[in-house]
Amino acid sequence: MRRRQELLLGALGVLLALGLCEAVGRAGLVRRDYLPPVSEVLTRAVELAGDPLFLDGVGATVRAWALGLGLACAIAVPLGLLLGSVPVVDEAVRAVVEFLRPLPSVALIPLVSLLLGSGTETKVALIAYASVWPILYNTVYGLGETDPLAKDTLRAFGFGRLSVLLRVELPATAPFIAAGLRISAAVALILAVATEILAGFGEGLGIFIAQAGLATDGTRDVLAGVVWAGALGLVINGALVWGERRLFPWTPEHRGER
Amino acid sequence: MKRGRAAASRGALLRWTVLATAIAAWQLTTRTHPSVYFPPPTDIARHTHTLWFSGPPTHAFLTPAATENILPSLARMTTGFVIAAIAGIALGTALGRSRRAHALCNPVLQFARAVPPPALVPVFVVLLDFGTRMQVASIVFSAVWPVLINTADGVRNTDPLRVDVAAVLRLNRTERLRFLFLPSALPRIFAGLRLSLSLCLVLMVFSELLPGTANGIGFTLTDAQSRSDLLTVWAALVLLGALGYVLNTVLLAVEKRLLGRGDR
Amino acid sequence: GGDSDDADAGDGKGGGGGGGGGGKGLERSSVTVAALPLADDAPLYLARDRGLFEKEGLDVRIQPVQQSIQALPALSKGQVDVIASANYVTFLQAHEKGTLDLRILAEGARVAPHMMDVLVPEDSDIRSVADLKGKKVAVNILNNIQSLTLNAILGQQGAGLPEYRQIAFPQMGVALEKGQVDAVHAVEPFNSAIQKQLNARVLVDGGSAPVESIPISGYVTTGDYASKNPRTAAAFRRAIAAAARIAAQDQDAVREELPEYTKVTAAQAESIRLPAYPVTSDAAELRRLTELMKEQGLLEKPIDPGTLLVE
Amino acid sequence: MLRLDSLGQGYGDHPVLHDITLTVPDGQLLCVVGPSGCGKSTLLRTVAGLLPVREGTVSVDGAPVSGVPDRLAVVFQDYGRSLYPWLPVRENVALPLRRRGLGRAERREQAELMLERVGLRGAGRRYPWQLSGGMQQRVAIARALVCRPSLLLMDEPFGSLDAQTREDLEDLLLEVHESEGATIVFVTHDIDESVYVGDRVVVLSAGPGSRVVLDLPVGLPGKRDQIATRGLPEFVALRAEIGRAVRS
Amino acid sequence: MLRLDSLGQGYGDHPVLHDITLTVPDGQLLCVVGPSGCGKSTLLRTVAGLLPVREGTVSVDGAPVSGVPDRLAVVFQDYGRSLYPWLPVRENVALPLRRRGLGRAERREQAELMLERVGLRGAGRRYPWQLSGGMQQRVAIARALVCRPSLLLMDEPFGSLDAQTREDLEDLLLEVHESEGATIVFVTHDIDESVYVGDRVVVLSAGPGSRVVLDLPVGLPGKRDQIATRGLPEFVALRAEIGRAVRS
Ligand SMILES: Nc1ncnc2c1ncn2[C@@H]1O[C@H](COP(=O)(O)OP(=O)(O)OP(=O)(O)O)[C@@H](O)[C@H]1O
Ligand SMILES: Nc1ncnc2c1ncn2[C@@H]1O[C@H](COP(=O)(O)OP(=O)(O)OP(=O)(O)O)[C@@H](O)[C@H]1O
Ligand SMILES: [Mg+2]
Ligand SMILES: [Mg+2]
Repeated sequence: MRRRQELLLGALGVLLALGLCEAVGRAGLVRRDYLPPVSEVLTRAVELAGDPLFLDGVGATVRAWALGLGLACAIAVPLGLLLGSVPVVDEAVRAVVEFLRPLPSVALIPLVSLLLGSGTETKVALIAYASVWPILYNTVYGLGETDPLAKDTLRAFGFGRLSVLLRVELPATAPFIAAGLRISAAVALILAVATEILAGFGEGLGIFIAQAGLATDGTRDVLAGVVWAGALGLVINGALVWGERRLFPWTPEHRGER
Repeated sequence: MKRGRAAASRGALLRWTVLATAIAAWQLTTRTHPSVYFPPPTDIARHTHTLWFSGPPTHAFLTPAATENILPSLARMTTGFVIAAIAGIALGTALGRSRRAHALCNPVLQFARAVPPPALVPVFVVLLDFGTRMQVASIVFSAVWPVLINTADGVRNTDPLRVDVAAVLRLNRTERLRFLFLPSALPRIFAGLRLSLSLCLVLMVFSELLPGTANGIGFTLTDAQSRSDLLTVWAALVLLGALGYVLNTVLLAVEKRLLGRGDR
Repeated sequence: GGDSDDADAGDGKGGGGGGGGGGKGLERSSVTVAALPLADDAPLYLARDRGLFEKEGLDVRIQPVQQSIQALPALSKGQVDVIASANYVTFLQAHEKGTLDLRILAEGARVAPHMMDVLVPEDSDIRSVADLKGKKVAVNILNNIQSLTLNAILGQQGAGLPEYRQIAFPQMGVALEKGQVDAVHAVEPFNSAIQKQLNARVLVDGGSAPVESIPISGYVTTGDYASKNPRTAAAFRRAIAAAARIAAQDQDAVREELPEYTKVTAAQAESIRLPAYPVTSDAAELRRLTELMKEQGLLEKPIDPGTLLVE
Repeated sequence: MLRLDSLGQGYGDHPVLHDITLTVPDGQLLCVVGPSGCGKSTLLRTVAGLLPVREGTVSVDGAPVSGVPDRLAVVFQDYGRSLYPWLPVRENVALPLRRRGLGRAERREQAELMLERVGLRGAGRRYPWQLSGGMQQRVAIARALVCRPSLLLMDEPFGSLDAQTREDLEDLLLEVHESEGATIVFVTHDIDESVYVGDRVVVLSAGPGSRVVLDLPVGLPGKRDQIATRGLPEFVALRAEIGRAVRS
Repeated sequence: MLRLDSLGQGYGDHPVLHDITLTVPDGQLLCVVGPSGCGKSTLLRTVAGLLPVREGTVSVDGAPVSGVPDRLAVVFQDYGRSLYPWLPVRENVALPLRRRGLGRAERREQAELMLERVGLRGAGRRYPWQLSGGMQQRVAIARALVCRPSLLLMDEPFGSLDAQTREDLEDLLLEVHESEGATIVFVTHDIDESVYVGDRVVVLSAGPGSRVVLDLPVGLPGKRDQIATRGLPEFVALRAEIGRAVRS
């Protein structure tokens, strides 16, 4: 009963939001060319589904997203485990890490392009760069939250530090890391599209949006692209939540569902 | 665990040694492989100094360029961060507590979360006036998510036994928040806040790309970029990094006060 | 027979074609061009579609970008060989700062009457350029070609300077309608569109004296590329020159081409004002620009454009 | 008055309690005894309104339980986790007093007083995780007693205490029960204890689907006394009877 | 052989143990009794190498303890938290066997066997949080016993069990002790239990700074038997002596 109800409520929420946007669009704040009502945007977004060229672009964006996010995971989880469990390393690199974190990709695009070329590599590197942090920080904080008694238990059985890390701290932290991954997934998607918009090269959803922005009445197409980005985010998040539910049935949040 | 003062200063020493080594390595590389795009740190430092910190002592050594660009940026960023933090914690708690609210809002929020802010410029322009309001709105729109998600997850994953205890103690809504859900989610909230803080700096730069902006660190940066003034670009990057470091240190201090109850 | 490729020109997409494929002694037959979807580089597309490149033995591949500066790293790295409709102001500044060793292969476009205009709302109090003083005027990028030329125009008419606001072309209409700025400096096709949608009034032609037909964009490459591939560069110049001749004589050819590679609709293409397409590159014309830039502080020291033109 | 009417309870498709009918008059101290895993804790959670009733009804003072009944207090079996680690012990204990509209100073005072009664004088400013297991358990007991509940549910509340402390707290409980007249459901696995503190002892059978196998009023003469009472022949007889029922 | 030499221990500026000297020969089952909060758990954590020694020395088989001794197993007082919620019960029990280099199937088999011995047949596939308190405690015991430790530390391991199960497990412990000959340190607050299972009982005084107030060998005749042994006059005498020491 619950799942159905949730879906219905979610649909209701979407309808409300759409209604609100439609009202704003029709309120006559500005000319329609400048902000078309949602219905037009949605129609356009649906039309785009039949455009193979557009779909290729979306494919390219999604590929860069997956590569970037995968790379971020591969870097962030081990690094987070290292930083969270060896305080010396944490101390040592903290200044450097905190220094690097706020650097905006907008500014990095030309520099990275110069090193990696104006292609997928740059996009992937920038995506990975931005989406490393949520996973990294959630990993580090998760390790800090692990029940000390749970760690002591394994130590008492003679397991070494690495075993404690992999068998207790990692599983105990995994749901938290997954939450970080969920944040990162959206960040990576945004970065994939935004990098395309700001770097202006190649193909992808962002390029579609950037080009649409050059037309005199391009807002409708820009927003149709936004709808696609948002829909991708929705689908990705749904998949991740589903995965979490299957992988972490023991967390308080999922216990009731068994 | 209370760490001794000695351990703390050893940590600081280590931290700065590593940073200094990294900078030295950078200096060396840029000297042996000169490139206009990657100027040596000494040049960047000199340029940063003349650009912003060579002002009169009466102005705390800030140049007019610094007061005109750094202060408004900081104001935007801080406002954005504070709003994002409050909104994120409030909304996150609501969604974490109420299954119904979560079900209702979740799809819309997940949709909004994935929307790339640069593509929203046309909407921002229509709905908001140029200037601070638009900039702060664009910062909040993207910086709120890490706090929101971590808070909601933290609240949802509160130990069920402790929730039962609160029910039995008949704590009311606000008491539950204050004594159970917020403290229990606090580590996660702080993870979110730290992410969101550096995101705010990044977004501050983005927000100063928005139409109608004429000052700010981000504006200086992008303007320098369009003028191929790489030294200024690097100076802005270094300033952002330093700001990020300082702000993060402040947040850590706050966190230590709130979470400082050692291991459990 | 052609010399073999210099391997150093980068292993990007541009490098590949190489070899003696041209048969005319070209160093390399394939050229990668980054191009903007603007009317400025219509000759490039004409040359491609009318086989002018083929005739020169060139295999030209066009990569669209949104802004010319976005292609700068790719040019430095050798991923593209040429940038078409590169904004001179931006690229001259890059040249001065040393981020790029600029060479101009050919001039691309010059300002033409009413291809960009300063627009004000129909009922605006601003009646003449003199009223612009201290008013908020939107330009696409601050401290670039638009403010440069408008300042020159106002200077000549003895009017005070406005306060510039950076607003991208697509948002200028909204900004003007919402009263966020007092005037916008819009380029085609936004120029026509805003006039039509808002009944906006043309205050002054952005291409009037003293900046009439001043060069605004061109086909640029690096010094390295130009010196290593002189014959390829020459072939490219010839093809562009031939295309520019067509464009200059036959505006309809351009108007037909525009909807193919820009977001300009066929209907808009019928009526918008096109830039001028110079058939030959002229250092003297370019000097007008560099001097103006120097005057307004966009360049720190004068540059002799003659040294940049590839002959 | 607490009434269970053919209560059935379980988790998922795992039945735990089956057809439990019990009436606990106001002011009675009912002890519940039974093998590990038979459903004692489940029973308490159901009465506390923390688990929705599956079958039958549970009513307090005539009204069916939906949600947590008024003036209830519970000592959970997993006392360690039930304390809030981010609050000092004193605040943990003072927490339920908020419902009573007391001022800050008074709350603190009552909390300290109750801590003293359970033998934790001076521990008020420490955090729960700085205490030993038995001390934590006493904090949980203090928290339950401090709010003067009219219905008190205790799940093996003295399980981690040494003999001496345990006896002291048994007597404290009896004293509080005497003076406040609360209805108490007291789960224990110590048969002696159940006879010593209880007005009545109920024995549950092993699960799944446990039922009441023995419902025994404890009619011991005189005031309870750790030495004298435990030596009474009635005490020994009751103890033996309950022991038999548990083992059966 | 386990030796404590004028061991002093504490947390921060809070002293707990003071000048404890004890020698536990190989294969002895030592019971430790003392008032709540006196430092029994602290003692076990120190022996397990989980708390650094403050003063004096702790040595196992002649070598001073630094880190966790070999072939150690511990049942923590807070058993609930020491089980891993993400592992089914069976995997929780099989976990220490990984150190022994057994194959997956064998680990699982041994775990199931041990679960059966503690009365949890069929619970192997459930998760710890689906079990009652006493069942969780038995899982923790099974996990400690399954790896055949040579040094076994148990902190009130039967605290949450009903009388019957408790007796069964006491006998299981004695049986395992007999057959494997492990050195066992067994903390309990049940004086009867300490006499019944122990070869020797040590009583600690109330803290802070507790010391050994009684060190008593338990020389009961014959094989232990729940009914016969507890009836022996020696049993009663020992129990009384220990009771006196605890209360003092
Ligand atoms: N959350 C749960 N999910 C599924 N089954 C559960 C859950 N909690 C308890 N059970 C099962 O319900 C039964 C009764 O559990 P309960 O905790 O009520 O026993 P108990 O009588 O309190 O035992 P003990 O004396 O060991 O504490 C047990 O078989 C247990 O496995
Ligand atoms: N993590 C800690 N930090 C500070 N003090 C602690 C900590 N753990 C225990 N203590 C203190 O040390 C003393 C001894 O605690 P310990 O847990 O060893 O007692 P115990 O003998 O096991 O008691 P119990 O029978 O109640 O379990 C107590 O006074 C307790 O408050
Ligand atoms: Mg129980
Ligand atoms: Mg203890």
